[in-house]
Parts: sequence; structure tokens; C-alpha cells
Amino acid sequence: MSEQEVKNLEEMFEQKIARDEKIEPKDWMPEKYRKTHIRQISQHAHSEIVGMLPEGNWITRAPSLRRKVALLAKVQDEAGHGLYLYSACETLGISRDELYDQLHSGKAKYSSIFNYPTITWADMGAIGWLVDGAAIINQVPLCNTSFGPYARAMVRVCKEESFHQRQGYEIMLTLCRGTEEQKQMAQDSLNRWWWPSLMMFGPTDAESTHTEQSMKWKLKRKTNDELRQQFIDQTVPQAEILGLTIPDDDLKWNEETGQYDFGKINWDEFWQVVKGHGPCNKERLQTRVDAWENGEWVRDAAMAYSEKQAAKKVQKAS
Amino acid sequence: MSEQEVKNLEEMFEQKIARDEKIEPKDWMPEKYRKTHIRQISQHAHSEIVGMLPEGNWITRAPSLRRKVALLAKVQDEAGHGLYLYSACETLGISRDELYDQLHSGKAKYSSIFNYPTITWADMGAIGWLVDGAAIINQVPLCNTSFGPYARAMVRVCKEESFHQRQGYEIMLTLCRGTEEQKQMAQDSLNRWWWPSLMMFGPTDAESTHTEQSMKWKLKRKTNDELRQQFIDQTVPQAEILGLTIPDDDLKWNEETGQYDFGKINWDEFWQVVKGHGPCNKERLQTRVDAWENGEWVRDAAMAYSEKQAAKKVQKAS
Amino acid sequence: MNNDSLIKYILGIADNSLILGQRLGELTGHGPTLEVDIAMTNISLDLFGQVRSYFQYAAQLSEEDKTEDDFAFLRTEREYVNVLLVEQPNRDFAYTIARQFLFDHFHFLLLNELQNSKDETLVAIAKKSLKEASYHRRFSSDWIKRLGDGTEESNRKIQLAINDLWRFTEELFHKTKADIEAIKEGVGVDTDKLKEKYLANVAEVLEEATLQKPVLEFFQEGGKKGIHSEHMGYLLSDMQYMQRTYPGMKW
Amino acid sequence: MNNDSLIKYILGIADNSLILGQRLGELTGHGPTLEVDIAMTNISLDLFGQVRSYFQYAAQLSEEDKTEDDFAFLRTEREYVNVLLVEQPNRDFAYTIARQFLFDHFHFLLLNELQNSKDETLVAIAKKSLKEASYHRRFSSDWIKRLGDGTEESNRKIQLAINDLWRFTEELFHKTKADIEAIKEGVGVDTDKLKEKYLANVAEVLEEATLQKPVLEFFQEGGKKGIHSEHMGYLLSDMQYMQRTYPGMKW
Repeated sequence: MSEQEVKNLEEMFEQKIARDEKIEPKDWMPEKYRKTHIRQISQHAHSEIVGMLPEGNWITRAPSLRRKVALLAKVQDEAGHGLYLYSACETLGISRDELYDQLHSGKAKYSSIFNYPTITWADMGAIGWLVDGAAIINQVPLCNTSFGPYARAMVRVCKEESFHQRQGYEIMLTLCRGTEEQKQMAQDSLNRWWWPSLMMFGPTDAESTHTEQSMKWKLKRKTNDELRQQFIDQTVPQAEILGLTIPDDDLKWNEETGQYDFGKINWDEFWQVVKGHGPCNKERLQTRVDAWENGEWVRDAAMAYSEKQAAKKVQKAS
Repeated sequence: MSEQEVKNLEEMFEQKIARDEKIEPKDWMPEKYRKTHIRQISQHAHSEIVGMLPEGNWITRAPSLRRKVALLAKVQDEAGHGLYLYSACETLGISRDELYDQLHSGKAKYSSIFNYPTITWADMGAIGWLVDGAAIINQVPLCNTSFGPYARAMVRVCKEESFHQRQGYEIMLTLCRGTEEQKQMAQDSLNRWWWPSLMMFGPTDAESTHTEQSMKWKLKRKTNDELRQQFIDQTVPQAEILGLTIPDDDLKWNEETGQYDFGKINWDEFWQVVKGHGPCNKERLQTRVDAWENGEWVRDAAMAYSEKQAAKKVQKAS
Repeated sequence: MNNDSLIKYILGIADNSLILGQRLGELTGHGPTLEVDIAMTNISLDLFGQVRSYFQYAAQLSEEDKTEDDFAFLRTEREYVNVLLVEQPNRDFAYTIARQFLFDHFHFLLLNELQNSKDETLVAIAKKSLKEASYHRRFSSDWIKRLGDGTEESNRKIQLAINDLWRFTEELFHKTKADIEAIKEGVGVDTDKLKEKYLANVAEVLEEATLQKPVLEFFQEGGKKGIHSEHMGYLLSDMQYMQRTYPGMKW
Repeated sequence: MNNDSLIKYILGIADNSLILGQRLGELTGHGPTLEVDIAMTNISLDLFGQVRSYFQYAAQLSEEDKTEDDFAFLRTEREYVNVLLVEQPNRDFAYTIARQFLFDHFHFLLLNELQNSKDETLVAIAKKSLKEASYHRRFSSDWIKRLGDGTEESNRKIQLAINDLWRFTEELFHKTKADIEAIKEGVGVDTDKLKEKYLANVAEVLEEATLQKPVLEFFQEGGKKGIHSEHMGYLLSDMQYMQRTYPGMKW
């Protein structure tokens, strides 16, 4: 293809996006678009899969049958999200095995929030309320993103996430209406998850890369700081209803801006976790790698079996 | 050696035993004596080692620090007994590795009692009281057995076992003086361990092999049935002090014989367990084999290291 | 039949689902593929759903003021009456699937018969659960075939697991006092009548999977009498952790 | 210093021994040789012995009617203040020995200094425990050498374990509020002063063992604030099982 032809294609492509039409896998797309989407969608898929682990940690210890069933279902939903997202990613011409390889080798990232340990039952509430809450704010705009398979996957994901968030909030509410011990458990959990949740929106706009391009492709509609502010403004009143205190002495309502002002985020911690040195990075990755390696003989068997079955069919047909 | 010479040696050997003199490893001994002793001593050693497992099962869950320390110490003593007994056995010209091989391959036996599961804390009491109680009755006569290393090991073993037995009884006593729930736990444990403990004395005399020869060599001084009767007569009054009921409807004092009559032992169960089909035979053996196999690289390292160190010494000396 | 016996009969069925559901719950997030992970979690969910129906019914029958959670979390180890099979640990995927397979075939036949119970609540639970059990049975049987007729390694592993767990199959058909009473009253299922079919169904799958059906002289039992394996205590210490640590609280 | 702070200071030392003792207790009967099995159980016994002395003292200081067992078994996970290092699981013998080695060298130096405390009870416990810790340190250091300078496989395994656990070493020297108060009062040990010696001693053994001393930019902490790894909950659910299930009973 001549340079001019490529340029024409690119122009048509950008116009299509500008018209809010979806890009589909079979459509022509710039290589950078493809790569960026592979990176973002797979990162999102990995987050779902790794995100199963902190919650999975409480399945065997859930305090009631009702909660156990809800937690199992929630973690299962996350596996399901992983599945759609990997599928969406595969339409861009990369295999699931390659994607796993990137995760297992540490080349691909996943959301840093899952590198914190779940140490009390209240964390099941806080994760639903705060982590899923933050995720929704990040993800709702993606329901209208330009790449069709991703946008469609996100519609489904967001619907379920919002159910999860209500469920998490309900866990918190039950604790806060319970005994003093339960309320303390909820407060302690909020104390531990608040700041990491704020970090889920990524570095401040000043430090953030790729933003402009992502905006154009509708992978992003608001900046990190805008989304973070939206999360805070939405969450503070919810904490008030619970009767819990947000662990930020500088948090206060600003009449002028009509928003909450808040304290300084510990960006050193953020970068430490991103670089692989959070409290559970090693454990999470090891768990995924172990699951994958322990499952190798099973996948091999399934493959061998289906090949044998296919061969039998061919034999019968001939 | 001529047949006559062997015969003379055998005669001298038998006389020595009859005079209550000890046979030492360097002494001449008939091959059958050696083999019988290897079998019995190693079986005894294996029983100590496998016997660590049912009690080890409660170390992490012991209900108080005092009990945890006592239980750890007890299981450690059993490892120590295993060590003396393997050493005694090795003096007969067999290596510890060979002995382990026999255990791991299922060729060598160990006491069947350890193939029952420990499912409540009270089992730590019942094992001390009944199992160690039965073991002592079996073992005290061995302190005077003819083979020196075995006799000396048994002196030490019996002293410790008798401490363990008192400790076990004290656990039962505490439970029986505790809440109704604790007393029930003690009764339940007695119900489960009583009959297997009676089986520890082996089949009835009518079914028992080797007895005559073993008597001559002082590997046995009383028959299985005599020892079993002694155990019952000793244990029934102890159960009465505890306020527990022995799970045998036919148990009653016989004025005439001055002993307790007791019900029929389920010999089918006995043989099932001996043949390897008790509740935990598979698990016990698997645990030992796993420990051994997982430890292989450690033993190899220790060997390699000591060879390197020895080589260094030689080099320095030269 | 009196409520106490009926409760006991119900627990005899429900505890199997409870403990197996708990074992499967350990695996969520650790499956060999995402699809298998989802499927196994699904089975766990189905089982816990059934457990809730049974325990809610038992709570209703109980003269004491009990909830489903009391039955699930506040009994001592000796009071759980699940069979030994379901409490066996997840040694590897072969053991997990073999355990599931050996249970599912029994479970399906049991629920199928339970539809004819004189107890309407049990009939309703059975009808709803049967569809689930039928799916479980297909899932685990399919995996038995894949592993049996897959690679040499998978064949070896699944055969080992089947051989090892076979000794727990006989107990599935054992009857407690409550079982016998429930059968007499037309409420319970006579498991004797399921055995032949069970063995035939299992054998059929094993054969298709190119696996050997084990031949055993001795079987294990105990769970139905509350005498469990040493694995059970650890399972319970996790399962009961919250209820024991924070008694009487609502979650 | 006030009793509450002193109790907190004591728990900061005692919890390490408690949790490490518990981890070692898991291994009894599973050692690579009988001799190692006995030695590791011995270390566990020593640690629990120390724990009892500390907790008995804490119980004495407490205004509530507490026993050593209340401290050991009836706190919530957030109330245990052991370092993350000691709660790490027994992945294999290399991890067990590396964990022990990295702790023993600290423990020895700490107890050595604690002999100079103004608190006589702590001095007495330190003197008694120091002999034990000295033996532990020799035992684990010897094994580091054997594994490091043993076979290629053992070198690889122990290096991996050292590398993995190194990130927990920094926390050994962190100070809680209670630590700072105890140091100011002349009761507690200023761990800052131990660090250089610790690193030198550890490095010496590693060098003799032909192992690399890891170089890390980031370390882990949390245990001293009661924020533990996810391993801790499972350890506690077993450890507390009896006390939680049968509250208030004597054993």
C-alpha cells in the first residue's frame, strides 16, 4: 500500500470513530490502535482474573450460606468478564495463550488494587463498594468506546459490576448496623481500601501518558483526575450513610467548586505496587502461574481427546 | 563352619539367653534370631514414626499453650524412640534406608492402631491413656529381652511411655471434670479407641504364630491374651474413676477368675486393618512416603556438603 | 415420621452437598482453564443452593429456633453426616473430577428417586436439583472421558484417582437409622435399589474412558456416623471460622 | 512505662515466637530426616516455651483477668503483631530454613540486647531464651551452608527462598509506638542498633554458603501493624479452632 493509501484509510478510520461508528475486527485499523487495544483489553481481562483471588480467599470462610453463594457468584462473574474480554482481545489477532504468557511473565499489567490482601470479611464489602465502584466509573464510558467487541463486552460487564457494587455496599451496611465489633471491622476495611481505591484512577493528569490519543479513540472520555473526583464525590455521602469515617483529614466539602477537596495521595506507594512490589504482587502472580502450570496436563488431555474424537469422526465419514 | 560347630554355637547361645545374659551385636547369633529381631525392632520403630502422625494432627489445634507444648514434646519423644530403635536395628546389619524402603513399599508393618483417625481433641487423651497404656504392657517385658540394644532402648522408651500415659489420662480427667460437652467428647473418644486398643495385643493365642520361639528368646513373656487381660483389668477401674463407660455390654467382673470378662473382639476389622485397609492406612503411608520423597534433595545436599567438607579437610591436612 | 428423624434424614443428603460445595469453593480462581473454573464454581453454587433449601426446611421442622446457618456452621465435626467421599481433598484435578464423578452418578439417581417421596418439600427440592445434578453428571463424566482417553499422563492420573477414591463409594449406599425410618415412611430413598444402576452407569463411562473399574475387597465408611477423615477438621476450621469467632452476629 | 504499653511491647516480641512456633508445629512428623524432624520440633518447643513466659507476664500486667491462652488464642487477626516473615508458609524445606535463618539472626541479637532491659522479668526471659536462640541460629545457619554449598538443586532452591523472603527482613527492625516508648524507658531494645550487625552476620553465612545476598529496593511490612498476609487467616483458623468452638472451657 502506498503511503497515500494508508493515509486515506487512516482518515476514513478517524472519521468513522468521530461519527460514533464502531470499529469491528475485520475493519482496517492502524497498527497502533490494534496494539493499544490489545494492551488495554488484556490488562482489563487480567485484572478480572487476578481480581478473583483476593475475593476467592474468603469463599471458604464466608460467614453465612447466603453470603457464600453471593461471593461464589461474584467471583464467577469475574471469571466470566475475563472470558468476554479475552475473547474481545483475541479478535485483534492475538491468542489467549500469548495473553497468559504476557501475564505470567510479568510483561502485562493488571489493576494494582488486587495486590492488597483481604484480611477480614469486611474487605468483601469494601471491595464491592469501593473497588467495583471505582471500576464502574472507569468503565461506564467504555460502553461507548470505538472498538465494537470491547464496547459490547463492557455493556455486560458494567451491568454486573453495578450489581456487585450494591452487594458490597449492602455487606458494609449490615456490618455498620451490627455490633460494635462489626462496625469497627467495616471502618478498618475502609481505612485500608480507601487510598488504594483512589489510586485505581491512575496517576494525576500531569503524569499520565497516552491520554490524548485515548480520548480520540474513545478509550477515555475523562481524565484520571476527573474520574477520581467523581468517585470521591459519589462515595463520601455513601460513607456518611454508613456512619463511617473516610481516612483523610483533609477531606472537606468545597462550596465554591461544588466538590470535595481531598488529601495527598501517596504516589510512592502507587508506583511501588505498579512496579511489582505491593503486598501481594508476588503471591498473586505465583498463584496464577501455579494454576496454569498445574493445569497443563489437563489442557493437554482435553486437546488430545478432542483430536482423537475428530479423527474418529473423519474415519466414520470416509 | 561344620554343622556340629553351628550346633555348638547355637547351644551356647541358647544357654546364654537362659542365663539372662544379653546378646550383643558382635556376638554370634542364629540367622533366624537376627531376622526375627530385625522384623520386630523395625516394626516397632516404624510404629513410633507412623504413630507421630495421628497426634501430630492436633499440634496446630491444641486447645492451650500448655497442651500444645506437651503434645509437641510427646510427638518428639516418639521420633526419639524411632531413632533409638532404628539404631538398635542397624546393629543387626541393616541400614536405615533399607528399613525405610520396607516401610514405604508396604513390606514392613507398623502397629495398626495408628490407622485410625484422630478426630477430636479427646483422642489425644485416649491415645495417651489407652494406646500408650497398651504399649507399655506390651513393652515392659522387653526391657529384659535377650538382645542388648533392644532391651536398653526399651528401658528408655518405657520410662517415657509411662509419662505419656499419665499425661493422656490427665487429659481425659480434665475433660471428664469439665462441661457436659467435654465429658461427651471423652466418652466418644473412649468408644472409638477401646476396641482398637484391645486389638493392639494381637490375635488370640489360638491364632498367634511365632509365640513359642519368641518366648524362648524373651521377645515375649506372656501370651497375647494374657497381656490383653492385664490391660483390661488395669483400665476398667481407671475408666470408673473418670466416670466413663467402657463400650462393651459384656464387660463384667468375674469373682471366680478375679478378672473382667469381656465381649467378642471384631477380628474381621483387625485383619482388615492389618491387611492395609483401615481408615487411614493409605493416608499414613502416603504421608511417610511424601515426607521421604520431598526430603530427598535435602538429604542429598547434606551428603554432598559433608563430602565437600571432608575433601577440604583432607586437602588441608596434606 | 417425627420431625427429628426427618431432619436427620435431610442432613444425610444435605451435608454431602455442603461439604462437596465447600471443597469446590476452594478451587475458584485456580482452575486449569477459565471455562473449567467457571463450571466448577457453578457446581459449587448449585450445591450450596440445594443446601440452603434443605437446611431451610430442616430449620422449619426444628422445634428449636434454628436457621440454615446454624445447620451449616454450628455443628461439631461429629454431627456432620456427609460421606467420606465428598470431604476428600483436592489433591489435583484428577482427584477433584474423580470425586465429582463418583458422587454425581449417585446424586443423580438419588434425586431422581426422591421425586417420588411422600414429602412434598423434598419432592420440590429434588425436582429442582435433578436438573443441576444431571448437568454435573454430564460435566464430570465428560472430563473422565477426556482424562481417561486423553494423554498417557492424564490416563495414569485419573486412573490413580479413581482407584484411590473407589473405596469410598460403598458408603454412598449405607443407611443410617434415620434413612431406614424414612424409607419405611415412604419419605426416603432406598439406596439399595440404586446400587446396581450406579455401578452400571459408572462402569459405562469408565469403559468409554478406557479406564479400569477397580475391584476392591474392602471399603471405607464412617462419615455417615460422624466419624470423618482427618481432612474434615481442617475444612471445618475454615468453614466455621467466622461463626465461631463472632458468635451470634448477623452478616 | 504504663502496663498497657509494656504489654504491647511484649506482644511485639512474643507473637513472632508464637506464629513461628505454630508454623514449625505443622511440620512435626514430616521432616526430611528423623534428626531434622526432632530438631525442628525442638525449636518449636523452645519458641512456645518463650511465648508462655511472655504471655504469663503480660497476663500478670493486664488489668483484665487474662491468661496466657487468652493472648495466644483469643485475639482477632488484626491484633496479632508478629512480623510478616514468620507467618510465611512452609512451601518446602528451603523456605522453612530460610525463614528460620532470617529470623534467628535477628532474634539472637534482640535477646542479647534485651538482657540489658530495665525490666527484670524481661531480662530473665531473655537470658533463658538466648541460649535457645543461639542454638537455633547455629542450626539454621548450618543448614543454609549445607543447602547453599550442597548440590546444584539445593543451591537453587535455597537461593530462591532467600530471595523471596528477603523482602520481609526490613520489617524486623521497624518500630511501633509501643517499641519507641519502651526504648525511651530503657525497657525495650533499639532495633536500629542491631541492623548493621544483623546484615553482617547474615551476609557472612550466605557467603560461606556460596549464596548471593539479595539486593532489594522495596521491602514489605504490615504484620507489626496487624495487617498480615492472606496466609495468616488460615493459620489462625486452625490455631484458634478449639478455643473458638468451645469458649471458656478448660483443657
